[in-house]
Amino acid sequence: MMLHGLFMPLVAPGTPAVPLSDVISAPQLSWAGLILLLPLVSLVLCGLCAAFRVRSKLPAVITSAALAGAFVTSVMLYFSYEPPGEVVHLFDWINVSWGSGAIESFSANFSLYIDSLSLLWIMFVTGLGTLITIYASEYMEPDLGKGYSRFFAGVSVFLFAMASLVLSDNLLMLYLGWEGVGFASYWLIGYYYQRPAAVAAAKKAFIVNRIGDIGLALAIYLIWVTFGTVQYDELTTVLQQENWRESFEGWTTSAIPFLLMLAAFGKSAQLPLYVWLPDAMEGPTPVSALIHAATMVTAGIYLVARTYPLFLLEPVSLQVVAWVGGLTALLAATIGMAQYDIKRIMAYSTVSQLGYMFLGLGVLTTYGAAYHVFTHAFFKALLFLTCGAIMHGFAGQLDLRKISGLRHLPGWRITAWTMFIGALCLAGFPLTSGYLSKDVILAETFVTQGPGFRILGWLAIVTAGLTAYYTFRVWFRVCAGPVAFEAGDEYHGDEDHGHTGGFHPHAPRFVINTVLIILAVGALMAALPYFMSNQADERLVGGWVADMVHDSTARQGIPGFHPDDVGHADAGHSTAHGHDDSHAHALILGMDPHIAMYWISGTVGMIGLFFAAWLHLWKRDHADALRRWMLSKLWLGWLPRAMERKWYVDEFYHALIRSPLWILGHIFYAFDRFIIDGIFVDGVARIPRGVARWLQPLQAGAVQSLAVVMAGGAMIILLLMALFMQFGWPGGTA
Amino acid sequence: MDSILPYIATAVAAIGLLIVLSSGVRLTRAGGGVLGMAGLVWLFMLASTIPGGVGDVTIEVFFLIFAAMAVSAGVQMIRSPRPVYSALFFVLVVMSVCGMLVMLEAFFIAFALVIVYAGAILITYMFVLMLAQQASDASHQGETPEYDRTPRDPVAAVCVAAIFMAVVVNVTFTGLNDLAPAASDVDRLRADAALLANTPRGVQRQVGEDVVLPDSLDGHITVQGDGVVLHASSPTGDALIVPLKSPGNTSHVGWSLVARFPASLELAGIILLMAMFGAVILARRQIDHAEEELASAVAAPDSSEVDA
Amino acid sequence: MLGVLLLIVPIAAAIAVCFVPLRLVRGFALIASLATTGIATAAAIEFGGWGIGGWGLEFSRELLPQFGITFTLGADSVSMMLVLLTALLMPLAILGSFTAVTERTREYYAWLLVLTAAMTGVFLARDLLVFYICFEFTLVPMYFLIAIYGSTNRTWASIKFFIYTFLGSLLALVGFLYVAWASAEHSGAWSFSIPTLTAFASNAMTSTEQAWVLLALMAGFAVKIPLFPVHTWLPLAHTEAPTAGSVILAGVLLKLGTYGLYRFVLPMVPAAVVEWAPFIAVLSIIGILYAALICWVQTDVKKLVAYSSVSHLGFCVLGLFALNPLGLQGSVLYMINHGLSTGALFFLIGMMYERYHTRDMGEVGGLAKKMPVWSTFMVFFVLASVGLPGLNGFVSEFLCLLGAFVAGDTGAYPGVLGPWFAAIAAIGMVLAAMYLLIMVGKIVFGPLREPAGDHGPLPADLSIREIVVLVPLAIGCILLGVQPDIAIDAMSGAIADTLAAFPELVTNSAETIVSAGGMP
Amino acid sequence: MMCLLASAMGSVSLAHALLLSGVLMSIGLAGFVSRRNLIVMFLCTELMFQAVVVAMVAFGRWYWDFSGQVFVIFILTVAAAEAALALALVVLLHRRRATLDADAWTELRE
Repeated sequence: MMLHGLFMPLVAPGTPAVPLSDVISAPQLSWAGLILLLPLVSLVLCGLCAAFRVRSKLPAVITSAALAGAFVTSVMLYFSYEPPGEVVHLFDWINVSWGSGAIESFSANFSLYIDSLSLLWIMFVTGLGTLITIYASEYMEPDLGKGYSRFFAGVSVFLFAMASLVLSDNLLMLYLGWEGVGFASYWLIGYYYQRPAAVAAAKKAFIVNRIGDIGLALAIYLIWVTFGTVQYDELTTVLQQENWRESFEGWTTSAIPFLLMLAAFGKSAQLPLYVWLPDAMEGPTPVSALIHAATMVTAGIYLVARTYPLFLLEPVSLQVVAWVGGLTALLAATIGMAQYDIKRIMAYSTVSQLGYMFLGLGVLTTYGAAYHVFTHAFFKALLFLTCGAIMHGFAGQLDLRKISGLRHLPGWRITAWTMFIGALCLAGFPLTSGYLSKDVILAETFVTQGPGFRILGWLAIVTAGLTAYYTFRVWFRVCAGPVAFEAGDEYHGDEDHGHTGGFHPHAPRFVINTVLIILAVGALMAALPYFMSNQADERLVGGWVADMVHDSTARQGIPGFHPDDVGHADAGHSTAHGHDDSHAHALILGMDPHIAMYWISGTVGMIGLFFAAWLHLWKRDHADALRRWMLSKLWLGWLPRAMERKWYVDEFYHALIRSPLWILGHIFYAFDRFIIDGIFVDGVARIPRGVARWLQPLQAGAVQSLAVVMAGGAMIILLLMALFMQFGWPGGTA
Repeated sequence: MDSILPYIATAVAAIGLLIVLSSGVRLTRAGGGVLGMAGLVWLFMLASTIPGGVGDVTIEVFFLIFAAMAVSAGVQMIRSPRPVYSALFFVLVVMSVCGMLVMLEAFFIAFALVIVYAGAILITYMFVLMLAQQASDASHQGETPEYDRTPRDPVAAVCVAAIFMAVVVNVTFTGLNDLAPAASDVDRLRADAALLANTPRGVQRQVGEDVVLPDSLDGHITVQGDGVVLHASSPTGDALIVPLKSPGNTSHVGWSLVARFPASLELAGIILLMAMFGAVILARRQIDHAEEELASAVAAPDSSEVDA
Repeated sequence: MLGVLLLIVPIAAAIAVCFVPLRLVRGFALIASLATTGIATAAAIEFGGWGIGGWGLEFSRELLPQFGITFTLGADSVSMMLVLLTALLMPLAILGSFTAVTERTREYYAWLLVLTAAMTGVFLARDLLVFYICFEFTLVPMYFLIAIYGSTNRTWASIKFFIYTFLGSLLALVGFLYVAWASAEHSGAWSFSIPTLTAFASNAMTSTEQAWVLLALMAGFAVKIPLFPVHTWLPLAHTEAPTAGSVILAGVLLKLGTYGLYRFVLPMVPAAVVEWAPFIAVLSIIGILYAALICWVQTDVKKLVAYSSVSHLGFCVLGLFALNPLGLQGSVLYMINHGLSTGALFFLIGMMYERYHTRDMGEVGGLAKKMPVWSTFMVFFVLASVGLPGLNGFVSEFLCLLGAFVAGDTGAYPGVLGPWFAAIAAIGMVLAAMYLLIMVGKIVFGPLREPAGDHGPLPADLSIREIVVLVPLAIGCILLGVQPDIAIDAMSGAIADTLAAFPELVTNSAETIVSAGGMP
Repeated sequence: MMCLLASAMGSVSLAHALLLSGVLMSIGLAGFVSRRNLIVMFLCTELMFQAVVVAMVAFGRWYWDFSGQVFVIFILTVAAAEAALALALVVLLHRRRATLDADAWTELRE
């Protein structure tokens, strides 16, 4: 009962509580389907290119054009968008109905649900997708005529799936996109299919994601059972009814958020299921940037934000989300500190930042989470693309110990400095976009009441320091310092640079540089929305992103948005879980947390930066000395070792899940062959055979045997007849 | 028969037979023979409770002698590892059976059996046996081959035989009581009369030319007392009653054969003919000529390889 | 009349194939099967039962009136769909065997055509004996296809296949005859008409009788499907069968079992079904997981796909015994989808086998380098099989699981399963991804590994003919993945008919059963 | 001793003849099954013929019907024919395998 009030605000104050689809039927918006269609067209064209063995950059042009078209469409959609949201029906998909009752039909169609949240996501997805495709057109050059078309077809598939994930109006189509991006990820991670590591990583990504997908599937079942629909608008309607809770049993509403969480954790690489993401770096770098940093991995955040009301029904679930997010952030940061592969460091930092986002969701700031998604998309894509440029230029070299002083090399300046901008954002240097978005989350952690949220907050702050350290560890090592480099594995001294005896890195050219610059600008500009004024509701703070979250299901987590305002809150809400309106007793160092966090996180970031500079710029030998010293001490030695080995999580999974199942598979197979088939089936089959063997001598073809059988049989019959005639037939009729 | 004793006797005899067949030790074999004989004797003693005995003690004694001979010779025949001995024992069996047939007043058959079996068929067997053994065992002459020494599955054999014997015992002990009564002396005389009535020329020969037979003998030959008489007339027309002799076994058999089973008789002849043909064709030495051999044989008749 | 033509044309063609000149045999068989497909299409157009239930394409002729045996044909929309599936697969199977079978071709194509007729007969039969005769007669051509054209261990495989399934269907025959006998006792006249017997059995038989009949029918159909403990003939038969044999075995023959469940078990013995559904569902779930784990450790590709059939059909049975339209729709769709995707996988493996003469994943690998087109198709159909949304497998798997999940809870058709059934079965989805992707990872991706020896006259990658074989299946996969509504709408009436007996039955027993096993 | 036995047995009857016939038949049967020599096997069948002869004649005497004896003649015929053919076959087989062992001709075995 007490939670009913939470759902009224989903419709703007004053509007009657009716499903969106009744209010808006938007056939005039059906051109929004272009966002889905264009990547598909691009997929088909790329497929044709592959079939006809096109050796030019045509696939890249097609894909870039298609994605740019999709981006333009999204932006147009944004400008023609009016709150609170619209449903654009494209075509029917699955409709099963067997009656007219409430739950006697199951319906999931290809329909787009356009509200601000999906617009926010689709815009940066298509925008970044376009940029990264353009980048890839140069990056993938060595594969021209080989896998070039395949690569861009994969990107098209990804964009299609991501768009349907984001824009779907029901959970089933979201599931389609969900698995679709998983498949695209499989496709693209396994792009270098001749490398066993890439194939294994692709497989791992798909399977781990599948585990999450089960959660999503079961959540969809439960949602349909509980609410009778899987469409967002109808779901909202049901949740607004006063008596729905009485109609259903209670355990389902508690289970739904946990299942959704499982799905989100799988896709967004959170603690139990994050292992696939670092391995996914086997894919081409643009893929890592697009899928495994900027867009796909934020699908989990999107899912939770999209189904936020369901999470609010079960407050414990959000606390779990917060803790898992916080711990993942810390864990991944510690692993990231000890890695040497710069792409892997970036991967762990992605995991870590995703942890922040979940922390934000868990502490009731969907705004913060969404904002962090937004900023992170830019700077992380930027960082990955610079890593990619380095990898590209140094023949696959990714070890930060083997490249140094990049900013002094001719042609690499843009790369180095754009990377610097990205690193600043990631490290949370004051007033950069990452700084602003992270602070929102950190502050809310202290503001929101929950079990151990204060500890969690301090852990998050420590993580921020670690982030600054490992980010600049990369930059100082790779871009600063004296010039030194070695070629990577892909360098075979071929005719390009082999004849001079030494290795010459080939610097990125115009396209890559342009994209890097655009992204760097974007990463810096991403700070701006924070300062923009609100349009939807002047009481909100948080600028444009808050606007974008406001019209959606995730509006509960916007600063300044108070359920009290619409008059439906009751006392239980804030004590159970949620904002403290006054922030009165959440002071840190005598300041309001939001203000305090500017100082604290800024300071912590600087400390991390300082350590990075000390160990990796000024006194690089100190870093090795520190490591040696730690390894020499028994009580400390485990730390770097465990960090370098990623806390043994892969080994743990291998020993605890994969191996037992594999052994079980062998046992089952043996059981199948020897017990079921061998003993039961063949055993039964052997009975007649055995009897026949036993009687076989009688029919061995020797004429006497036949005589024995014939005469014996006849005699027995005769004897029986005689006896019967003598003593009477059975039954006494004789 | 309410008693189970005949079956037990049969079983005892069967066990005796089994011992005889399967044992390699002479003494054990003898014991088995005695056991089997004892079983049979017991069985025969039990059977004597069945009514319907005929004949006198002499016949009984001879019957028993012949029976014992037949049975023991039969057992020896199937036991003996030497086929030639088997054949000889079979001759003994045939002789015993013929003796039995004499006891049963089937004289013609008895002699025919001796002649045909012991005289003709058995000789053929002996020929084949000797032929085969001479051909096959050239290397180890005089040694009985393995397949003659070891019987195959005597248990099954004796079991089947015992079951068969049990059936016979059952039928004998239960069924004979329901049998139509045996032919009496009058019946036999009537049979003689019927035969005589059908053979007017034989009767004529018996009674001589001075008795005029009626056109049809039907109703003129009747049984009177313990003989058959002919009601005829003298040439003078006086009614005569002439006693007639019994026509005898051979006549009876012959008449039955010719008058009652003429078609079967013909068939038997055909069977014999066919058997002769068959035997000739089968036993002829087979020469398989390949096509080209034939062709070359036709082309070059002096080729020596034709008989290869 | 079109129904009769569907039976006569293949049989006539099979006879004619025996007299056609040897070099024309392949073409003739293809044309004949295409003609059958054409007739099936015409029948589907003429068929009036789409969406509304009831029977179409009816044809009746008395055979033995004193025993009530009539030669009656007819189709509801589900059987029509399966007839269409058969008609789609057969020309492809024939086309796909052009190069694989080079000896005794006449016989081969004749058997394939006879098989077509038998399978169509099963789906079209409306008389129990016609059904049974056709059901059994499918064994004969399949037996010869395996025994003559199979690989090394073919004799044993064919004998096992034949005897195992034959034994099962004999038990089913006992069940059928019991129902017919009881019906004759009841009404005084023999009848083998399926609607009559169904109506009789579902209404007039006691629950004990129904349970026994259920047991007998399950014995026949479970072996054919195959359900968990009686599945062991399948891997062997699949491994040894020639490519077309495997395709038809997986594509259509296994569906005879599930079709039997749909046509007989569910409507005939509803009370017993309600009682035993949880048990059978547990068996199918065990089958799903068990077979999936076994797939994981296979090295023989064909055996892997064969075991995956066991796993997949577990979903199908689970959906059937959810006893609600969701599950049933899913299940029937599953029959079709499995026929398309697994059939295609067997084609692909056959094409690989033709080139490399091995099915061992240890010997062949990284074929994406050498056979890109083949690899593309392989990955595509594997994904369809894994249940990637947007392709066909997903819709049916989803509906089956949804049906099982909600059974016992909602709507007019409360079933007797529950969330736990679906939740555990859903693990099969992960395992399916696991083993199929491992397979793809081994044979499609990775460094190129080829066994030594020549690859015959075939091109390195797929020929046009082989692509033509695969493309219709791929189109079917996409079509049913994107527009499953066509099939769902078409079959809704028939499925409602089949489920007609259930709502009240289940509601009556729901209190006892659901509280025990359904919702926690 | 025989006289003693005979007196103990009472009188010779049809039963005794039939039993003797049965015993001979059984011995023949046992011999046919247990012997492996083709020729001895045929001899055993001849023994069984003898048993039948005894039974026929005994019954014929019981009813004073000579059909029994006529049949004995037929049996004789058949026995002669059989002996001729059988021996011809034996010669033939012996020529093929150079053995009289019946077990050498078990090609029907699996």
